[in-house]
Amino acid sequence: MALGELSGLKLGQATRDAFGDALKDLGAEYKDVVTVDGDVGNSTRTEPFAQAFPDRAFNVGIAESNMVSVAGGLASSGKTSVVASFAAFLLCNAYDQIRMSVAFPGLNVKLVGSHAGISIGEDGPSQMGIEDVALACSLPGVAVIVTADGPSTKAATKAMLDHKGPTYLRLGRPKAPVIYDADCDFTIGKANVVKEGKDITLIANGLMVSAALDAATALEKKGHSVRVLDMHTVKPIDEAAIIAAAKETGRIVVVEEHLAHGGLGSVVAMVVCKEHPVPVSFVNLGDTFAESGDGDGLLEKYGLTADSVVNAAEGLLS
Amino acid sequence: MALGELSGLKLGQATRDAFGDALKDLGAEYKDVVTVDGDVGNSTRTEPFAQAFPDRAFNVGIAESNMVSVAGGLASSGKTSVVASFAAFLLCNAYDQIRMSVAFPGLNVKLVGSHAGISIGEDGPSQMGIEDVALACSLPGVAVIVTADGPSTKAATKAMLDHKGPTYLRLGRPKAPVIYDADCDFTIGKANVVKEGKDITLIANGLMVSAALDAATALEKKGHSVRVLDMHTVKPIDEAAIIAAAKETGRIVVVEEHLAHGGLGSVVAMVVCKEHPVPVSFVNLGDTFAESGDGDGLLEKYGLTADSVVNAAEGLLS
Amino acid sequence: MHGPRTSPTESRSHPGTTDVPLVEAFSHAEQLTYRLGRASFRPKPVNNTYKMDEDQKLSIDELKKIATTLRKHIIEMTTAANSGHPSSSLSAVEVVTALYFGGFMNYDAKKPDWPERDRFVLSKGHAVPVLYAAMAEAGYFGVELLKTLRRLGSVLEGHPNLKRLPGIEASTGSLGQGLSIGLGQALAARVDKTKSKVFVVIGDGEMGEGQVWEALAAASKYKVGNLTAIIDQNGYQQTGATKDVLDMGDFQKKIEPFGWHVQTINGNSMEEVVDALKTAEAVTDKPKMIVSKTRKGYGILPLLEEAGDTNFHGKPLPPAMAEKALAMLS
Amino acid sequence: MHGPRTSPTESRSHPGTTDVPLVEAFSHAEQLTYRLGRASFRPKPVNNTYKMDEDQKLSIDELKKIATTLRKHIIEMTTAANSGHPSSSLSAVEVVTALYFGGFMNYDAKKPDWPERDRFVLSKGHAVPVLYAAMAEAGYFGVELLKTLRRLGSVLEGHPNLKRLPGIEASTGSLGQGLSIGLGQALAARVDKTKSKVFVVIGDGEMGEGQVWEALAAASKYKVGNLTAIIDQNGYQQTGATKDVLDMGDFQKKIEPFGWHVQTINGNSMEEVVDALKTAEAVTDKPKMIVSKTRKGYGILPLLEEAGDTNFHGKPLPPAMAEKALAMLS
Ligand SMILES: Cc1ncc(C[n+]2csc(CCOP(=O)(O)OP(=O)(O)O)c2C)c(N)n1
Ligand SMILES: Cc1ncc(C[n+]2csc(CCOP(=O)(O)OP(=O)(O)O)c2C)c(N)n1
Ligand SMILES: [Mg+2]
Ligand SMILES: [Mg+2]
Repeated sequence: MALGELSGLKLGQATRDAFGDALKDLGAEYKDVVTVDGDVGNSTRTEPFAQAFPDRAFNVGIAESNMVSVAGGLASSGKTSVVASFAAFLLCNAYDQIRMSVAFPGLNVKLVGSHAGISIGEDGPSQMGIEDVALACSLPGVAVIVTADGPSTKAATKAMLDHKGPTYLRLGRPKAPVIYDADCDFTIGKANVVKEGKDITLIANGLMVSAALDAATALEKKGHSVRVLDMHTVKPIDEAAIIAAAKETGRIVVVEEHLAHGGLGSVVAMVVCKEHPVPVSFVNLGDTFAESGDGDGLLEKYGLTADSVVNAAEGLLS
Repeated sequence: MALGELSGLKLGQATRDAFGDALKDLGAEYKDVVTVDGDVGNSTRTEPFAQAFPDRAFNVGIAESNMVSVAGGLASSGKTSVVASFAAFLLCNAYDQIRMSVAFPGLNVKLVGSHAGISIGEDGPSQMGIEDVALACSLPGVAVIVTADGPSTKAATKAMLDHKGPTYLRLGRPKAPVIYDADCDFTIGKANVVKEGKDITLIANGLMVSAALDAATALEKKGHSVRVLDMHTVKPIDEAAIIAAAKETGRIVVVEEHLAHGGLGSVVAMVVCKEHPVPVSFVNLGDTFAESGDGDGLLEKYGLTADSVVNAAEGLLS
Repeated sequence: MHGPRTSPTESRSHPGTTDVPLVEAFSHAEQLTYRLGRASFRPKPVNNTYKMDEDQKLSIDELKKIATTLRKHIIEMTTAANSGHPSSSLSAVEVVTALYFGGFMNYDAKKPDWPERDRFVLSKGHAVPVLYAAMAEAGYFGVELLKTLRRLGSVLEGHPNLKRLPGIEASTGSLGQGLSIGLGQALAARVDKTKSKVFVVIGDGEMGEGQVWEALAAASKYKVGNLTAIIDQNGYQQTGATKDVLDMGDFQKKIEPFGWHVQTINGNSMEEVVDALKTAEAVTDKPKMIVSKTRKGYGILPLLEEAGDTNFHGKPLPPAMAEKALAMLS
Repeated sequence: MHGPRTSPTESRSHPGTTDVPLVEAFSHAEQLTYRLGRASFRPKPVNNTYKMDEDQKLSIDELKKIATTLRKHIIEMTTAANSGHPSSSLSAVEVVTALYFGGFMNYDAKKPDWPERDRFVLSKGHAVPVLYAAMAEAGYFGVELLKTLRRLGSVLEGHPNLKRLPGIEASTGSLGQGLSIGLGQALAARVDKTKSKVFVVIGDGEMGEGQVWEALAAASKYKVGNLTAIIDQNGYQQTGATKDVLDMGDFQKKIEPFGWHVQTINGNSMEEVVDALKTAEAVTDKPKMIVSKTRKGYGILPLLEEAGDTNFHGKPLPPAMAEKALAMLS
């Protein structure tokens, strides 16, 4: 069964497409915005912006380190730099440049990583961003956003441009089930309760919000009342929403298309241990690279499915 | 008061010095070992090895990306590559090379990062590895080791060379208080109980083991029984030791010279939430870069002291 | 005429991936090799190093036939996978053919871990279909395996994975790292005092990665005479012509000052490729670069022109177009 | 003769660092400036751009005097800090002096955020003492602040920190990034249609970083005529002579093919530095490189020879040696 089907969601835009559309649409109004690309603008979807505003778009070729520091230089001269590549190449291949040319000076650079997660499919591990959230959160002062669907990505794109300071936006390649209305709000740092419930809370972001909603549907059928939180901002984390979940539902499952280490799960765990210890289960990629294959098959094989979430939840509920 | 003084420890070698001595001493026996440096061998202390075995030592200049992939190439041809730089430059500046040239193929490369933490002092944030543990743990299959003193670093260096597969060893710049005997054992993945206790457990690694011991001494004076765990391996984590601490002492403080995100604290939190939820407090750098200054002054200013640990512990004990 | 049977077992296991059903399925399949009427393409051991007998060496015409076979494999497997980078693979066919079948590389497809083998590193990892095609023809595994390209469970991943497929010498896919890896392998041969040589193929767009220039400088420092790099200068990168995206211009002028021996050739001419590799073979006191000027999609250019996209980056030929392409190559 | 009073307030606050006691202590101190008998060194606004009047321009002799002053500051502040990189700073003194005081850079020390200013990026950030010395003499802050170098709380960190010290244009210290940052600033000036120019100083060891070569290629693509880079070729890097560690040889031969205008000069000759900067100023259709051949520790070479270490990398002069050095410079 396709992601989101069980909970009645329809497939919509990929988050990278929604970002690309929003960026282009905002381009005229946000005159300080420039883009810096590393030969993958047709994949990250900065291309429409670049075509509309060629004087504000720079493609420096396959050279991610230079790409990021150029973006930092532009930002230090007052520009709002949007620098985009595959999440894996942006975060992994230009990490020190993000650290020193962007995060340490606290410049207004918007880091955008597409092709996050294993759902990109056939290209395989070299192109999959599975550690990007851990890396982005390890940069002091950088806000980290992982959106679930097209509408919220559009809103997040605007919120990101309005936010002063460095941010990271994680985007996916495949079409995503639509969860939010077209005119939805987006507040950095404020989790969305996409479903209320009182026995257990599923905390997810990205594509996994749909998996969590499917799991919730399945669990409700079995008589459990399930809360689903879209924790679209990993940093700064919405501690209040987590504490409320711990106190009010007593059990938490965290679901993400990311390695176990340094992802949303680890952030939630620290908040829970510090503020209100309750049992938490984690559904994620663990500590492994994936492989080539079709996106759905990979999610299945590596356990990033509604079924896994249901199992984890039932483990806590029993 | 100097680190370790309260608990009667004497200053010994810096962990980087102990590593350098051990590497050179093991060089004759471990004939497959080669070193790859990026113009900082006199800082990381690979220099003695390079002088003793010039044909097996390569200094590729200030070019960390090349440095790491060269080490990967050597390892793919059967060498045990030891590649060393400042933690910040090794992990941040060559992350993608570690990911693709080392971790993904699972090659036998020993990544060694010196100058970790803020205790390096005057050189300031650009040279401080404060995110290296988060980054290293985000590499599937890489073992991550953070040693506390000279003797255990020597033993860890040997254990690392004996271990098949990629590993990361984190080293400090300042002299470290001596905790272990000269002939101590070191087992990757097995935490050491450096002090028994039953009211609370302090889990630490690196220089912070000494801070934890000082804190334990202070807390014992106030009538608390305190366990101190040297969690020298962050990955694979010693789940059993953490679960025992949670069950037997009911409270945990995690202390590390690292950002909050993705460090030892986050790993402990996930284990605790999953296996046996109890209150945990965290003493770390939080989410900030530090600054220039003397090492002791910086540890003080950024709260990486025995006092901070005592406060955190008392918060849990009261 | 059958070549050697192969058994590409997973000697190196992959964390999290315990099943490799597609490999098993084909491990005992007949090996078709290159169908040229030669008995086997396995170089024989001579004085503890593997050398090809003179009478085993292939003529230029025979190499061209293999090249055509590889081109067909490339098109078939990417169209079957419905993804991949055929045009990037096609430009490099002559170079890869000459290396694997022209007697320039010593290897044993049945003993892929033979320590004294020569190494081939495909730094532009997305062009791996050309490498899989060559490996199949060389006897590393059965050609039937090719049609499992990019399928879940197959060892023929979208980019080369050293851990899962014996004979792959470097896990690439993140551009820029292959020359450094090759340099490490060249240095290992020096430490071990073996005669191993290393060959690295790099994309012209990939030359934008600074790491390649780091490796150029370091290779020169160590005067690695056993390292040969080939730039597949096909004039395009992902988002357009290299002259528009990042014009590196004349590679020879840029690389000679780095202390390399450099030749510039037409890399889609088998004659020129073989000549250049011979010339490079004779240079043993410094690293060697061959700037191989090629056309992206060489072999089916009229079809790409017809489709209005002479880059055709990262997309398979639709089935009908693939059929035309195969016909064109026959 | 007093220069402008300065008040280097923390306009950009640092997370986790709320106190800057050392700055406050010196913020109202007298500004000594460069003691040359000139009234002020603040270029005046002319037609909405800041230009120095002809009669304000300093002679070569005056520039040499400033250079000597900077050298003294470098030695004093690193010895006071008991850490830092005096030899790396000393080699670049002529270049930095000419840029800040020779009329090549438009800036206003009292308005460090003036958008149309020219930018100076010290890519080899460990040489920041030379920059702090120049900034103090130019009036960004009081010279008394120099002796707080590297002390806890001081804005004069061990490497330049854009966030804490107005007038610093890039946070460096991880080698290799400055040219890219400068390129971004040069492109921003193009987008904004301002006349801002950018100057970047790079170490010769630092040239090993591939990112610099990425930036060289990209700057050429964008033909940034407002970007000038200077390689401080002092012949040493951290672990030895560049010719032993990573010999880049002749930078001019390597960089010209990247499409840059390149000059090679004696960078410890104020005459040659000023001439080269004038020549570069006149080239406006492509990026410009000055290969500045210098001596690491220039100004106190006999003392380094006496100490048996002509690299003297990353260590301050012991007090007695510093005293000799200051005497030598007087
Ligand atoms: C580090 C990195 N950045 C970006 C990509 C995405 N990418 C894959 S192929 C390609 C273009 C490669 O161009 P070129 O090297 O000329 O090879 P060609 O396809 O033309 O043979 C890009 C940008 C990548 N794989 N790795
Ligand atoms: C990315 C990075 N790698 C290593 C270092 C450590 N380091 C500081 S200075 C230095 C040597 C610099 O040599 P060079 O560029 O020639 O400058 P010089 O000191 O000779 O002026 C090194 C290796 C660093 N700061 N950044
Ligand atoms: Mg190309
Ligand atoms: Mg130098």
